[in-house]
Amino acid sequence: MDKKDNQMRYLPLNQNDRAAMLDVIGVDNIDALFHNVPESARLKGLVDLPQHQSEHAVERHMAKLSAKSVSASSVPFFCGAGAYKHHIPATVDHLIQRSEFLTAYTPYQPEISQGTLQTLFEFQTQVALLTGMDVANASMYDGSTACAEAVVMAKRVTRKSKAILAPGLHPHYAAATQTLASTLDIQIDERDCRPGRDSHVIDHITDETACVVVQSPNVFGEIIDLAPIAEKAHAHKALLIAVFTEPVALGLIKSPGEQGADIVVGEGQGLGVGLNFGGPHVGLFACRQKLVRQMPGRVCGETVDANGDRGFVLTLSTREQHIRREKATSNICTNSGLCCLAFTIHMSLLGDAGLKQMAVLNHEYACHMADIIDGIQGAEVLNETFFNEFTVKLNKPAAEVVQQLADKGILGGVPVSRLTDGQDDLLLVCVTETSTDEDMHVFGEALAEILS
Amino acid sequence: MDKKDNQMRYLPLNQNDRAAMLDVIGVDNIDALFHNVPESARLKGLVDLPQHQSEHAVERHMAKLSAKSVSASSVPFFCGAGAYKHHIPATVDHLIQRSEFLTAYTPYQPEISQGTLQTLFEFQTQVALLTGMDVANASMYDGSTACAEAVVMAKRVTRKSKAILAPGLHPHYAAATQTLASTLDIQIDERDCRPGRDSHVIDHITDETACVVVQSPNVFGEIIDLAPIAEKAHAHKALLIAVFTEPVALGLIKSPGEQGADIVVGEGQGLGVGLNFGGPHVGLFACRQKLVRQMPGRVCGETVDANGDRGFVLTLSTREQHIRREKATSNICTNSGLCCLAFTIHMSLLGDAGLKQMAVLNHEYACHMADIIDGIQGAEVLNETFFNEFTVKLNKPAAEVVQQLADKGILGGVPVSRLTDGQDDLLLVCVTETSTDEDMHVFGEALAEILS
Amino acid sequence: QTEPLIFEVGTPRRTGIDFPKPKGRATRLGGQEREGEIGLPGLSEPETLRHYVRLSQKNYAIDLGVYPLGSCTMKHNPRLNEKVARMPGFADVHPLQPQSTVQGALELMHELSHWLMTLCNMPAVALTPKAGAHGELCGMMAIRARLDADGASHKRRVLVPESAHGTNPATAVQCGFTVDEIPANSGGRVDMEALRAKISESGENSDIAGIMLTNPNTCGLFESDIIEIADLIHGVGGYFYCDGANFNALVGRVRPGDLGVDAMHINLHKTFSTPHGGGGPGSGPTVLSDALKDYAPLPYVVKDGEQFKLVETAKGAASDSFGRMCAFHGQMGMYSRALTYMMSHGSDGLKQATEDAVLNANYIQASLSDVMTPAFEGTCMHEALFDDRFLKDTGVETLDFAKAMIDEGYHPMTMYFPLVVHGAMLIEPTESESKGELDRFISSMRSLALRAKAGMVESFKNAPVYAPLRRLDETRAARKPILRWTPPADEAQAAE
Amino acid sequence: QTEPLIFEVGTPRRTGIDFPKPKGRATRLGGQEREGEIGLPGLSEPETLRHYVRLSQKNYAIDLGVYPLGSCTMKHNPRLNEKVARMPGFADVHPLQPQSTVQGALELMHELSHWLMTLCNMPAVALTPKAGAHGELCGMMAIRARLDADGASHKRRVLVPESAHGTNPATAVQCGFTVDEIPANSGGRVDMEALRAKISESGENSDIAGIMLTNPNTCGLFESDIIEIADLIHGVGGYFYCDGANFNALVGRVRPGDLGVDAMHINLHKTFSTPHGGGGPGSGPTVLSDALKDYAPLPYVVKDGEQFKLVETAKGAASDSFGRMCAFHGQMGMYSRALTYMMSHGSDGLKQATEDAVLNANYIQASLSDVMTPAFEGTCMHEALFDDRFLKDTGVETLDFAKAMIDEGYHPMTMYFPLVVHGAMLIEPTESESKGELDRFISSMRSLALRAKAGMVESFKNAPVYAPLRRLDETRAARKPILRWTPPADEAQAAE
Repeated sequence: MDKKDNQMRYLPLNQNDRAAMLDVIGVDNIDALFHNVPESARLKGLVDLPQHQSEHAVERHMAKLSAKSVSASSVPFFCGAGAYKHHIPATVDHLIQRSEFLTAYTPYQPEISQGTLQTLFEFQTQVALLTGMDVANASMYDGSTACAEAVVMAKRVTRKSKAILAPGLHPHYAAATQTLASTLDIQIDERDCRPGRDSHVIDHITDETACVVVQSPNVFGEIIDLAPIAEKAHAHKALLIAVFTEPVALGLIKSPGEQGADIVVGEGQGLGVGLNFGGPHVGLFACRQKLVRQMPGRVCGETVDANGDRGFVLTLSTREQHIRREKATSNICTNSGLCCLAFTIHMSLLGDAGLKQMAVLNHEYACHMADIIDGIQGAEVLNETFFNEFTVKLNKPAAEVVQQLADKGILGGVPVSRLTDGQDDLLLVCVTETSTDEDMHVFGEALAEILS
Repeated sequence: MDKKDNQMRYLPLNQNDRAAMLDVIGVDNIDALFHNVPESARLKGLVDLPQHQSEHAVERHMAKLSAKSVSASSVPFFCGAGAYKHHIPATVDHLIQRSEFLTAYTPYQPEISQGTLQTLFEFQTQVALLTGMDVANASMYDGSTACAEAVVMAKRVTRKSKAILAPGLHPHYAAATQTLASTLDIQIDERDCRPGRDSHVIDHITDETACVVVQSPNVFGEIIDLAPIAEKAHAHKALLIAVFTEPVALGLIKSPGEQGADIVVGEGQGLGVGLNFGGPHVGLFACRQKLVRQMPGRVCGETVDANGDRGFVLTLSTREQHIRREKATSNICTNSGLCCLAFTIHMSLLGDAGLKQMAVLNHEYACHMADIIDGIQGAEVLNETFFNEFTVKLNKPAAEVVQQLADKGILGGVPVSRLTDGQDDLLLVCVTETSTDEDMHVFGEALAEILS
Repeated sequence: QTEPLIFEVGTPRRTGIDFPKPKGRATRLGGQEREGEIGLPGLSEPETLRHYVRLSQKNYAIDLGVYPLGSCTMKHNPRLNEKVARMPGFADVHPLQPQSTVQGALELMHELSHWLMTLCNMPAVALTPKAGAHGELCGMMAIRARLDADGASHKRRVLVPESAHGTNPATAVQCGFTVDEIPANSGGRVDMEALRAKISESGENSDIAGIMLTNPNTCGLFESDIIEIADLIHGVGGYFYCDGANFNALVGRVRPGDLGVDAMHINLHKTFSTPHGGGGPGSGPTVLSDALKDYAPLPYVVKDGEQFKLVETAKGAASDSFGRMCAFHGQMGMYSRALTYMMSHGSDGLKQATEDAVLNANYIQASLSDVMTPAFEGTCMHEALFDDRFLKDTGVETLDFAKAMIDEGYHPMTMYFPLVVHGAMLIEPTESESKGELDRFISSMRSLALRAKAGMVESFKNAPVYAPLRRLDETRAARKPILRWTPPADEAQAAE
Repeated sequence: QTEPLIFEVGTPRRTGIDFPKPKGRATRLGGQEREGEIGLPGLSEPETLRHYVRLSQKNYAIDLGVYPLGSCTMKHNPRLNEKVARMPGFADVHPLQPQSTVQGALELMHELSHWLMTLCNMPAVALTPKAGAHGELCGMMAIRARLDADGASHKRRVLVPESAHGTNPATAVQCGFTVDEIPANSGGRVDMEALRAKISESGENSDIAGIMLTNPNTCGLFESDIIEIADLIHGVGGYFYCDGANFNALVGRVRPGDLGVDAMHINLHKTFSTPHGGGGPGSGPTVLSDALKDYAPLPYVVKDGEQFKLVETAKGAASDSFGRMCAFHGQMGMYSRALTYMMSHGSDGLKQATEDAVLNANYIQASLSDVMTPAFEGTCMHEALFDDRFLKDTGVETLDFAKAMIDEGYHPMTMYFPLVVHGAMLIEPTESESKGELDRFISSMRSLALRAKAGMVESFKNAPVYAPLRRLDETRAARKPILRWTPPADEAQAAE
């Protein structure tokens, strides 16, 4: 052991410690602890990667990489389509970085995990209130996987295996659902992902339908009246799964629960969680009380301790894999803990009044932007209804326009062609409370110039 | 009270609360609580300033202001002269933001302040070890005010009132000392702030001298042999006050304590604390055991609690103003708490080995830069000795050169003319472990071009 | 001190966030406006902040002490990772921005892939899976896709050792496979006789799709016959899925690609230290062998000259992809943290971390074997497994023992897992503990074991006492689940 | 649980920070190399992190609960402030960069000045002072410089009310003044008779340099005769220094400039919410009247067309400056926080905050006056002062009462200050507490008061029980001070 002390800053042992410990174990060297590894698989020397580096060097490298991307806050920004840029209060990020939240495991030991557990209980309540449902779980990976799990759950509940995905469901959600369904003998109806067609799903519901999945506001920004769809679905003993990708919308529009949805799934990223280039985000999952034992994912419940004091625990684990193994409701065990904490803190800061005000501002600014765009030759807003995102028909391919806008330092929305084939002339434009009048003006000017 | 609820997010009371509370107090309105304010001074309406703004709006405004300055990390950077750019580990900033440290007051209630108190005790020990002194206080505002207080303390200790400030003392430290001395009948010898003259202070020490103040490395970067100065000072019953502005230097050069200093003061900013455009920084103050009761500022001491367990308290408060009032050793009560915490965490992370390595790197890189500069026509490194900063004599006014470098996106050091009159051709260049080979190369090339 | 629920302290119409006043422009909601209250409580910012700070102090965390939860790998979470993850070029970029504007983010993903593939000696990695179980799904989907492509759709049986994590069988089923359990031998490893028998019984046209095996396994033991197992499975046209939950015992010393693995997920949040965050988010990139790599899910990054490109649709080279697993590209926030962690360690540091993790576990096992009962003989890998024989006739059960650890200031170890061991106690110290901390931990465990044997049952049954709450009634919670707050009846009325 | 000192757990040669290997270049240290060890302990990063996280949990903080420390103004510290203070254009700029490269930082200082001057109705503000006491020094230095400039160097006596903070007389002395105490009247305010007498006695060529007065004063009362006081002082050629420690009771409702103030420091860390950080850093910008503004310390910012300039030397317009108070421009990190806080509130929010602070204090006073004894009659401003009459004959003293508050989950109020009241208890709730929190606090205080009166002395004398430590022996600490760790004798030997 004549190696110098390894100076890697995260490793507390030094060579003296190691020698003393090997001695206690009764082996001569560290290799002895790897004696069960087949000789042929024992790596000689180091893998072909750089050796350890100082924090400063790593930070500098990462900062250089970071600088090679254009961050949303540095330019006029109008992208949505499933990920939304909102202002996140500084309090949120501060709190989720507290050691006690950040570096705790899943709260399997409730006596020393009440911090996490109570926030989960509050989170579940907030999600239930927001969606208008009875109960919610402690979060899923993201909205798309929540959607896929909801379809699988509908099969368990209804014992039927046909699923209808509405034309306005986010194409990535449809794809993720298709992937999971493909191995589980769930048949998904062909769908034609275009604006203005969601109400047609009513015509496809039959007695064989397990569920119909409708997003509102949908991927084109349209607000869908779910009530008649729910009515028809229920008449055929099918479930209505309502989907949303923008939680802020629920501050202003009717909750899916009010409109008869049986399961509500959605993306919570818009509250508390940054864009993160697509992840981590936080999937929300809520349903009617009677379906609770078929719900996937972790749930937290109220109970009492040995003194009779209120406390919280993870519960209904008989649905989960570590008990049920191959009979589990889902293979999911990790939730999106820290994102779910961020979501619940943001919601607590907002409260009823704040969330509504935030939603109103989003809508107002979007209306203003829609008016500007409607005044531009070569651009037409297709939506009759929308919340903070709408579809614009352009006289040029949207992807090209977006690239030209990017060259001018504007991130001007998401081309529909990025999500699904065809409809190259459609552009999705999203406006939030972070968009300034100046941003909108600059965008309008640039768009007019490009389209002219 | 028909005002709408004030929505300012930091204020928990609403109008109902306010009305109920006024009722309990037994007054009709809030104005009644201000009845002792003379009529003429009661402001009608609001002061002429903008009304409350959202977090997002304030953050955007501040981000715009921030973007108007060139940050040190964004360019090749060589400024020192009393404030040093080092890499601060992410752990430091994370920890000082913990609520329990950030939002606690001065630890007057030791039973619920052991977190702050123990870190102060550890800080004091670290400072004593680093400076080679017996004891240290719990920090001062900054190095310059610590220096001024040390001179005042020397008067108290020696009951003499002449102070000699060495030529290499940072001119701002000298000025701050002069300001405080001016009202306290302390006479300060004229000094000629130039390189290469610090050893001459020996000739000026007489029996009337209260103290001699010597900085090492001095403002020109020169390392001063303090031992002969200490010897002469002690022969005349004067104190040697040793000053440093770069704590990292003490990782590599002899401690002032070893060389006979009686009081050591310095700036701690280089460890744990960012540049902050000059503040907050953290003043370090250490002295010999026998002088401890004349030391200004807070100190933390060890004791036991009612169970006999070890604990820490603020102590020796009989020196302080809230007990001594006009007889206090100083009017200082606030220390630089959070900066002092940052310093002590950075020191703990470094340890003996880390601090030495850091210091060696600083010195090596600086030697490399000095070699590059010495190879440039029109530039000459004056120092025989230095740690991480040295003085360069240029063939043009340094301030002009620095401005030209800035125009090229290089922050190329501090002109001596920024600190003191005359010597316009001198430039102070500082190199730390954050300087890359590329930075140094770019700087050298640009300097050569400008001087040619 | 109990902390009330936000619903119990908030008042309507307060908010902790200010917005500019709406201007009252016309709406385009098509009559779908929400009416009435949502029911969310209103709190000011200081009230909200305090609520969560207080709650946080009711949590134990790796930053507070030893967290020896076996199979969970609670190691140091460097704050540099957090800082990097928040850099605007990673945290503040939209997944559907033009690719020319996210080159740095794509480059990071590409670099991460390189590190993972090199550490595993595997030719491909799918980054998208959002957690370990999602990675399992990814691997098993790829296997299924490959089987289907080869016309081997009859291969639907997956072998799973009985000691496996519950997610393994759950995943297999979710991919439409059936599960067949393989027993363990007395040494805690796969019973090779049984395995060979199953394989040969499956015959010429074997229905075996593959095996899902954790290595080191959940008993903390390296599967010494792993290469033979891989050969056997490959011999019947099946594929070898390795559960990478314990990859932290191998990094830098053993490469899964050298063991015959076809697919393995890597828990970035365990092995590479992205924080657990009280339950996630995780990230489960899945390395794939040559046989499977064409079936990787979308999207993925490729380097094209100096440019990085995102392959998003199943066309051209990607036409064999089994599809999309989630909306976007996976867990960027975990990628940046994991790469930061790996670069910080480097090849030397990663290897040293592995060795230290294994050393620490063996040190604990060796130091406790005279008072507790190791489940198996010999050295372990990164976790030490004990059973409850040492508690026999003491009246103290594994659960009690675990709860008593709380009063000693520690998080309990994993208990009752793996199921193959009676009253299992699985201790994983990780490489992040110093010898001093381990010695204190060992001494606490010894004194607990001795106390149990001395018949001091009471203190175990009452434990924990020094915790925010006493033991919680989990049965009650499950029997009549209360999963959300509801307003008290009178309050609900008062609100009309 | 006790947390050892880092010196007790560290091992030599470990480090929590990695550096590239030195290349062994020649040194230019002139033979001044340090030899031997410094004596600092070595810890890895995870050990260090855990040490401080554990220690932090031994602190009480405003983020955890009510912190009613009178005169200290423990209000909500918004996290936005922290975020802004860390923006690179403020945190990562050097004080001696070319001014063209720090225009944003200078603009922020200029904006802050505008807000402070407007709130105070004063024509100038010196930003540099680094704390309240430093601000006092600034104001008194300016007064002295003005007096000297006017040839009034005989004016060296400063009047200070006996209720003043100790820093006031200490500052006056540090500026070379003598201190003359003015008594308080029975209402807790300046005894005007005594003041008038002192002033008229000082005669034609009065030696009175000025007065240092806190307003609202340290009893939490507005000095209702303040305008007359200012006039009296001005009448003898003196200046009025106002201690701004309690400015938070006036912001947006009363402007010091309208009261005749010549100089007043503003504690940004109290009034404008930059956090206290366990003892600082503070920031004490000092507003100055027309009479004093030319004497302001260096450096300061001026706007010159569209450019911001830093005046750094005593030339030209700055030639009357009394000099430099510290190395650089003051506490930029506090400026950015304070301005963020002020802009967030705006003129309406700042006024509301002031009103809420005063309302909260009066609510506490009113709610407790039947069980405790308010020191003075009538309403108070932002803090409620009680004396210990209600504890008479109970055996419980102010100190005991304060320590018992800890067991109730609160930080104690300020005790034994101001000195003019026997057994003073000074309670400042600030505007950051909700009515709910105040009601809980009041109810705790009531029950303590009733417990004291009921003779339950024991629980007070033993308090605190629910704290990381029991009562500490402060006498022992002061008698034989142990101000640093020293290695145990045997260890010191072992290290040779």
